[in-house]
Amino acid sequence: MIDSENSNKSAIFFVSIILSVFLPVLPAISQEAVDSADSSAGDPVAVFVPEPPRNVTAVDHNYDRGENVDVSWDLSVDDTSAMFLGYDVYRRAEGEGEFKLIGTVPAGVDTLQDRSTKADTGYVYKVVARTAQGEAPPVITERVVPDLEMVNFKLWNVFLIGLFVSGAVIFFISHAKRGKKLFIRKIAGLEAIDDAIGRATEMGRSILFIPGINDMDDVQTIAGITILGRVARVVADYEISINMPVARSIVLATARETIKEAYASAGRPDSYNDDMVRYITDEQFGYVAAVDGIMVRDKPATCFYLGAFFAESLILAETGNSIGAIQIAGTAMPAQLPFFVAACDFTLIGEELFAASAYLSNEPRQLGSLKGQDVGKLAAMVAIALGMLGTTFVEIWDSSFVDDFNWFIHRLFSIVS
Amino acid sequence: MEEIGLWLGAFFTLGIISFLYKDNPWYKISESVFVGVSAGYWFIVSFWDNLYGKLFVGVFENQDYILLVGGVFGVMMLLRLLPKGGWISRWPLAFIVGAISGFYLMNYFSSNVMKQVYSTMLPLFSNEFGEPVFSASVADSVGTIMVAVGTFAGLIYFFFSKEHKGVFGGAAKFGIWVIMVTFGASFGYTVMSRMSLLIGRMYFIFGEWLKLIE
Amino acid sequence: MKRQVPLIITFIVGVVLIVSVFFPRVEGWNEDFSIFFDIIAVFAYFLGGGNLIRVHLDKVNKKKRDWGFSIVTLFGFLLMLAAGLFKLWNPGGFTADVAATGSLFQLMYDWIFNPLGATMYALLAFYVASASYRAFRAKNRDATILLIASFVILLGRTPLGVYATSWIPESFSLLQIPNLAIWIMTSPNLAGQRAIMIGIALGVVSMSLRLILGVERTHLGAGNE
Amino acid sequence: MNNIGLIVSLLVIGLGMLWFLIVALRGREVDRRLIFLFVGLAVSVPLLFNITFSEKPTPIVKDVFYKIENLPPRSKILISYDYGPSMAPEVEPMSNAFVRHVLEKDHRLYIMALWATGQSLAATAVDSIVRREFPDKVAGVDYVNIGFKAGGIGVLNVIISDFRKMFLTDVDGNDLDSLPIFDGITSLKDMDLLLSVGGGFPGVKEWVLFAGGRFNIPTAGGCAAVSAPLLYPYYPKQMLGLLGGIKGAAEYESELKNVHPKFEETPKPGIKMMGPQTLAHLIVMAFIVIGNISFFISRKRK
Repeated sequence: MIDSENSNKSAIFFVSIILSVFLPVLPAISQEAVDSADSSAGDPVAVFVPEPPRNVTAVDHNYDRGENVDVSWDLSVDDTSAMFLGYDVYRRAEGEGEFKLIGTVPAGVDTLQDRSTKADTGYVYKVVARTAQGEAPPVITERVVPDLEMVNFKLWNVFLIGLFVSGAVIFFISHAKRGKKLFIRKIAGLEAIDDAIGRATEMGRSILFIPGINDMDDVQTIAGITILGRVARVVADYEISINMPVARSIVLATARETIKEAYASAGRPDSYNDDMVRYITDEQFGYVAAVDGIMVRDKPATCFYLGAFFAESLILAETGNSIGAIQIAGTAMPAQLPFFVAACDFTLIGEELFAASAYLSNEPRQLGSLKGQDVGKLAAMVAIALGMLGTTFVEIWDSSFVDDFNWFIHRLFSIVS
Repeated sequence: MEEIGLWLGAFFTLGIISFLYKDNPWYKISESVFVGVSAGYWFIVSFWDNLYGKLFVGVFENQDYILLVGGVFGVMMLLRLLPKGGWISRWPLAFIVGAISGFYLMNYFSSNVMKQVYSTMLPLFSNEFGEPVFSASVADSVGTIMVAVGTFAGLIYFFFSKEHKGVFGGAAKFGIWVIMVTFGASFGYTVMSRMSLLIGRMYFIFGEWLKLIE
Repeated sequence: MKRQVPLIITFIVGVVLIVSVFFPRVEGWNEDFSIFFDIIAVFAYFLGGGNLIRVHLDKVNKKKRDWGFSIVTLFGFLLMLAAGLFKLWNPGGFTADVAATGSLFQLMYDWIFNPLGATMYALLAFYVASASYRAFRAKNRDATILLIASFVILLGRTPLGVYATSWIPESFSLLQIPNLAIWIMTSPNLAGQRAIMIGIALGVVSMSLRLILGVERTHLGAGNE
Repeated sequence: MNNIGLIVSLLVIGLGMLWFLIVALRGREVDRRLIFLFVGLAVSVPLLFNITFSEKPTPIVKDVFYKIENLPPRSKILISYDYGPSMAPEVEPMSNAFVRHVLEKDHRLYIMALWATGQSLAATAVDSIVRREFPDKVAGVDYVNIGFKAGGIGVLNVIISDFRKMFLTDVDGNDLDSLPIFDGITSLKDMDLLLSVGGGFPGVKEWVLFAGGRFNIPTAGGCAAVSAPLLYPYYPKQMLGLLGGIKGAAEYESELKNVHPKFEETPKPGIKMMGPQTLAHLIVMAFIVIGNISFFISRKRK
């Protein structure tokens, strides 16, 4: 078994991948191990000192900052005995006098990763096999000096898939630049924006815009602000005002800049004033309390909720509904989407929120990026299909091609550290 | 002392609940207090944790001068208060947006796309170890296939550049149904935990404040 | 020039952070960024706090509607600031933790902030009920599916659901409401969540690229040309 | 007096719902403020008058209960307190019910915690339940509390092979080797059942993945309602059973009460909290039905 391991490492690797996919199988395997252990339990042993593990090595873990060292060994010949407990791993750093225990693994495990080393420091490791009654003589490794690598080659798959998806998006952006108009399906929530603004104008009421309650360090907030730009551009043409209470100071600054610019580009810079956007409080429910108050007192005709929302989503949407406002919501918080869907007139579900500003801009380059996203989705579907076929056929067919293929498709989508 | 806290708590609890009937001065007082106090609270927390704890201690005690970059950007942010300084406050903003884009791109990419795709690659026949594949549990297989088909249909619904017509439109429609089941299920599931919150407040009113229940 | 510099900053910072993932020496840069962000956010607080004071002072000055409540807000805000900055009533004095037990700051949190926040949160119980009453109607096929799924889950969480279907024999036990509820949670629910999450991630990737490449620049107050 | 109040409130709720039904049959809508009122009533009335419902346990809860019920006496059962005060209202009823059941069946009880905050909650349980309700049980013989060790999954990885590597003494400072309850016990593999209470991290999932499921030790647990859906996929193969949220706790309490009438009088916070929960749920469902009736009738009219 050891020979085959050396001769074909990748085969072992992919077998372990398959095993990890067939999680339900694991208990059965360990059951076998327990059974075989039981059979030897009857041996009368007074003081049982196990044989030490062999070929103990410590090597620098590749492609990291030098903070990991992999210690591995061949199992002790007594490993399968019922009395056998496991292995203690000790470490001594350069300049330290004694070995310190850094970890223990149960019987049957032949590696341990030390995750607390420093780059360019020498370490020596010691592995001790143990039973309840005694310890085997320790085995000491050679000195290992973990180092800091330049490039993390283990992430080749992230790089590859990332390059493919980003490449698709960038390709369609630049492709569109050359003037080819792309078809984009209708998104109901966005089609409704003009009507909603028109309705506010007819009623002579304001528009309420909530960009979520997260700060600018959430890409959902940025998405909300970009939609704000488009909405403000339309609103600027009418004699109505945007009312935008915000929960974050940086959002306050950004939103003002955005609306101001939108009014300027609509040729009505004088209609803009700073009071359209005001800061309330950073506190989630304090903010909601105030916005609820604003809603019932000002009775806006249209409410936009576009950004990152948490539990307050339903409080806002229900209050908005009670004043008879048209409500257009959008968020990428999966837990809050059900509430918006239930209580609002239109909801942009997840991806649609990010697509919204591109859609509204109607600019070829922006629309091109949506096409790029679709290529990503197609690729994800193909990958899932191939992966499912792979794992299924691996069970039915005994073919090295199927094995290799299945290993590859899984490796492509797993993040190895 | 404890009593003061109890009565204040009860006053504000009922003040907020009174909003359910309609907007009224009691709610307005509660709201105004809440806004003022909470804005002050977060300002103070951020002041001691970030301005003092991170910037001041970091620069003056730990000599971590790189933090000054953050400080400089912070000051640029404030320059918008000057009549002519508005344009420079876009720099910290550009910095934030750039960093967030880069960070989110990689993060979502690896943790959402790759991980979700990986965990959907399940075998069509889930089998028990050692038994022939086709004696697998039917329910498990149906479940796996349902997850895969549902995921596919859901993704098809999100396609933007292809018109939802014909077979493709049918798949997209099935996708939105799956998504609706998801929403309905999460909604139904959350009702219970939302009720617990109200039970907690009612317990405060009837138990701790009015001492009507044990 | 004024327009170009921010776009260049966004581009460089974005690309650097993407690439940094592949280089162990700099893979921690995104943590540094979040510290920078926290520091920028504190400075920005002066904008937000200033705006809060200005808006409410203005209301009081001009005797606008509800101006009396603005005084309450200002008072609460300034009192909390004073309590926190000067650590009033803090048993440990000025060097102690700002939120030490017994300090005015902590008392105001426990007595005012906390019950207000908890009650606001608890309003959800009422809104969940009114939203289900109004929205869960078999208006069209989508709404019907939404209705059925949530009704099964709701039923599964009450004794009623257990009793109503406990007569179904074990061999069809999947049709018993509690089991059906579990199946919905683990199969179609999972599929929907996956589709939404993969979609969101691709949306983020594409949005981020638009921002980094400067295709999307509305947030910088710079309209697309 | 109490009874009159109860009857009146239930009458109000019952008649109110009936009136809503009539309103709906006429195709009209109910004012949302009345919905709010009835949700408030549905929560307050059971709380004030202590209304409870009998709970019929679901299979996923029964599997845990009858595992403990049917193990031979003196079996070794470990309960891990993996939660903190904020989660306690939801999951503490579960750990309490487990403790009572285990001791009542004369099993040996091993208490530990993977959460630092779980340690003091475990100590409270020993004081208020074990010592008070089971005065005959001897510490170190019938039960033991070995307390908390930091390290989460790391702790599991170690004690799966040897308790004594992590826990040298129990919380009172007694050497494990001096305790009869630890005679012949080296690791988790010697346990007959592992129970983890608490749905956070580390919690039931980690116990299943890194201890029970890996080495075929029966593992079950209880968790807050929000984390239950994430755990269902492990049932029944890797996880024996699960108590999800207050409902799971209530089901377990009621089965415990039915099988062991001794516990008729012990506090049952799970069942008690299910009162308002259940009534509120029923009201929400009733409103959904009423909403649909009025919708169909008004559409027919058009």
